[in-house]
Amino acid sequence: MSDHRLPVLKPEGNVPESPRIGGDENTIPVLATRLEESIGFFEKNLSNALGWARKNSIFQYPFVTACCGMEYMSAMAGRYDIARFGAEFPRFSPRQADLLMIVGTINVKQTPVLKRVYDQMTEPKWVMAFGVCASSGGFYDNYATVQGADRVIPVDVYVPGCPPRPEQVLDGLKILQDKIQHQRHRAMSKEVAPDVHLDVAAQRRLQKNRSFLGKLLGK
Amino acid sequence: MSQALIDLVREKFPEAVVSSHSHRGDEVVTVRRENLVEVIGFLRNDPQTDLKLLRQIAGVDLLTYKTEMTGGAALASIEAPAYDMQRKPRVEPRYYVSYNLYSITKHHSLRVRVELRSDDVKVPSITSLYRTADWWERYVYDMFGVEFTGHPNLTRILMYPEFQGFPLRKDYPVRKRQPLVPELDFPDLVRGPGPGPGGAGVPMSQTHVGRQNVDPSTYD
Amino acid sequence: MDYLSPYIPILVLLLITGVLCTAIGVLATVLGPKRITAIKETAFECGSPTTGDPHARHSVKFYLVALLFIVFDIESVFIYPWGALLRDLHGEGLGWFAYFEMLSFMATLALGLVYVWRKGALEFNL
Amino acid sequence: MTESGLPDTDPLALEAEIPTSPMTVNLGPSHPAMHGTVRLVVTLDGETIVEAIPEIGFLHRGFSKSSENSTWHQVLPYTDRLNYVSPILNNTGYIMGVEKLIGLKPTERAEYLRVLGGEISRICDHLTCIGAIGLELGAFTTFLYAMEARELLWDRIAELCGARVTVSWTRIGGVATDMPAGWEEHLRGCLPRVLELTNEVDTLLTRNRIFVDRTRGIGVLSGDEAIDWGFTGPCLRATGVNYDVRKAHPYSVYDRMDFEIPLGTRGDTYDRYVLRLEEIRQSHRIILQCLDQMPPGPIIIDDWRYALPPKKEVFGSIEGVMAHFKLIMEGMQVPAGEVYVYTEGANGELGFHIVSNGKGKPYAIQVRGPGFPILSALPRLIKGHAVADLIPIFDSINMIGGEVEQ
Repeated sequence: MSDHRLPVLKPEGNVPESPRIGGDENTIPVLATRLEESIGFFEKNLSNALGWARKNSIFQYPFVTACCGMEYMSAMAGRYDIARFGAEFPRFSPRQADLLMIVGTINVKQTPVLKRVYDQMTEPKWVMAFGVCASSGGFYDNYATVQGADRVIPVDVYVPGCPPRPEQVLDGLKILQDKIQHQRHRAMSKEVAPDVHLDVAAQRRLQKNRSFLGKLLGK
Repeated sequence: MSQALIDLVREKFPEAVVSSHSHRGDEVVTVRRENLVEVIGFLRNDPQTDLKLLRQIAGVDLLTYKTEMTGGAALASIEAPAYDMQRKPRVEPRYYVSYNLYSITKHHSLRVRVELRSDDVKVPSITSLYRTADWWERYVYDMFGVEFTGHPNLTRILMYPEFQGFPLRKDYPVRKRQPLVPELDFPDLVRGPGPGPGGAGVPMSQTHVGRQNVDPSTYD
Repeated sequence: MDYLSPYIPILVLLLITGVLCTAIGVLATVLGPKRITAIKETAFECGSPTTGDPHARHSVKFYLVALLFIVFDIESVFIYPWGALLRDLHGEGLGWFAYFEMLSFMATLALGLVYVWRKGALEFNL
Repeated sequence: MTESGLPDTDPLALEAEIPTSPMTVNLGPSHPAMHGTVRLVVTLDGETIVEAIPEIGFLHRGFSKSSENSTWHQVLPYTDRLNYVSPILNNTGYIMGVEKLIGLKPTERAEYLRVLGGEISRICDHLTCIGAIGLELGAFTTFLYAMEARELLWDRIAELCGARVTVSWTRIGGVATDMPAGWEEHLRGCLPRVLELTNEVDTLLTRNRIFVDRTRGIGVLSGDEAIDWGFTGPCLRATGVNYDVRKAHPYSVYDRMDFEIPLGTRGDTYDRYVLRLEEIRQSHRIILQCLDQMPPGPIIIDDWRYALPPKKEVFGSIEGVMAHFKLIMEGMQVPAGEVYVYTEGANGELGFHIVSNGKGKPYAIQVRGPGFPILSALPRLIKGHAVADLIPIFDSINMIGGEVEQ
């Protein structure tokens, strides 16, 4: 396995660890050690399957603004083809996109747009800060540039480079895929934000737990 | 070769020309504000000069031209404004706007300059002569706050309407950001303990990795 | 049962597609996490707040184009099976009758086309 | 009802045009065809564009303010990011401005290297523009061919300057790195392949019925109206006006190069496309002539007041260390003055208005991005056309966010 894995912290000294989900021993990411023991067998497999399915079919929303767009074109075009990792299909509507790729500098005038696009993306969604300007504002430390997109929206993967070579982008995508694989994916998880004023039918549907047929027909 | 242009302008508008000089091959003529439109109109429509292409309208703030301290970026003060109006004396004339004209058929160019005092920052607009002047004048207004009287819609072009102040003025600090969306304020992780918006001297361990504003449930 | 046997593959096909489509539909609704928020309910217009009302009245020529398409599309739908069976009909001596039958069908629609052409519904000037 | 009590059966009442209300659509900043940095509020009557209000500034990164706080040498990386599709042309433009202020002439070989790098960059810019026009009209294959050709050239630029896009390659009085060994053969080897791919795009698009119908006759602008709008470069030459800075005011070694300036006839989107295609071939000729006439010699002047001393000197002698320290810490002491230098960028005349007050940092820099005035004419170009025509017109003016909004 690649050597850029985080060092594995043994949970309890030399006590043998719990069996791993997929992969060999030294690839447990630090974050997920405790979590795996707590969820049941069925959820673990479902989470694994969903993680595998989601990581290999990432639809990206290319939020392209600046020079990184040139390297984005190279990463998408024939030679450094991102299609080999399943992330080739750019969806320009946040409804159908999984990954928000912030490609290029985010300036202060762009932040409301970025925030709105991120909020309108449907779950499960991830964010990749493509290039130094999206990660930390780059060398534009002035009144106009936001010092990193993570001051506005949470970011999952930071790809350094100004602009990053396409290989770096693919490596960033690989890291994101590892993260998705080891994330916990729940089925049937639904939450409604308090400020949403649903119409009566939708509310009735949500509150009452109805028979399977009722749910199916959406009564 | 276009020294003739300056003489032509001097001879046509003797009282309008304040001064003129040529530096490294560029001819610049400084004109009084009142007959700016007249001079540029003449330069544009006269077949002999035929300066039809308005390349650029540039603005410069001469506040710290004399007293700007030397030294590379490392020595520049980051947060404090470059020029403190109270302590240092005012500079007059403070701004100048330079109109860069070029003639495609005659292959010569001329720069017409107008100098403005800091308390009366108004220049007549030349959108009636050149249609491209519309955006350039909005750019100079947006960056320096120079009012172009008679401009059809003098609003900010690059900065957002809620922005206070004029960024390219010398007394506007480099890093003074006015965020539109409430920014998550965490110290500059990359630059370490230097003076960042979040305050200086926060040890590395307490900085976080951009995850503070995410409620854990979405990251199950 | 034997006259039905050629239809078995079609049945299997319908079965598979039916199962596949419902499975994808149900799995998507069941497995996908849903976080319904106010902003997500509003329309997406390139990241900017929506301006103008979307229910503005459009000009009627778009509706006309759709209508004309349907008319002439249905016509071609009827021509396909006719074309497929013409050879067999000719075998049973009904060839010419079927040919003129279809000609009359197309003639009536051609009449419609002429009317529409003269009426000027085809010039789609933006 | 008429007074006779009968319904008013005006025979033409049915034919009357039903009043429709125009719809405003927001082609916002985050839109694939708007290159991510322009918001266009378009008012539509059915399909026709009645009015369009562009709003820019979504990629304003404070180039002028940042360059006022960096030394003359540190401003170079900022200039790459102006027109990031052809970075070497920006570097050359800025550095020639500083050299004009100092009154200094770079070495002969450096002049040739700058022209060589500039023309390779220009081909990359035109390839990207042509690829984008094809892509956004649905011809995805031409985009892939153009990108493959650009990759070949980027490899050569990476070998020459060290980076693919943001090269920061020129220096005051010369260039940073010389041609590595065997680079010339590499370049001569890959140029025919680049031309072959360009011809492939040419055969696919130029006489393609759909492409011609989509681009011929839309976004038309006459010559003197284009000048009034401040057009320069391919968009101006498409209207037939012959203005190319390399021919009008030959700078550097362009006077020794033999190349033509392609001119359009109608000034519409199709001409702007064909012009860029033709300019690729002209740039190819210039590159070959540059390689043939390349003189030997140093690539940077030896005057340590402005040029960084070679590393051997910096670590070898006290003067080298002193010169290096002064240049890096305090920047080059460029004599005071105000100058406007203009070179032929990929989209038009790229001008730098530089003011120096004799200190180590530039006092004020304002860039004349060729795309800025062209974008201001966008409402004039698209009014009256269909929404579908907006995309090719916007692509053919090749708006690059970096140079328009600095």
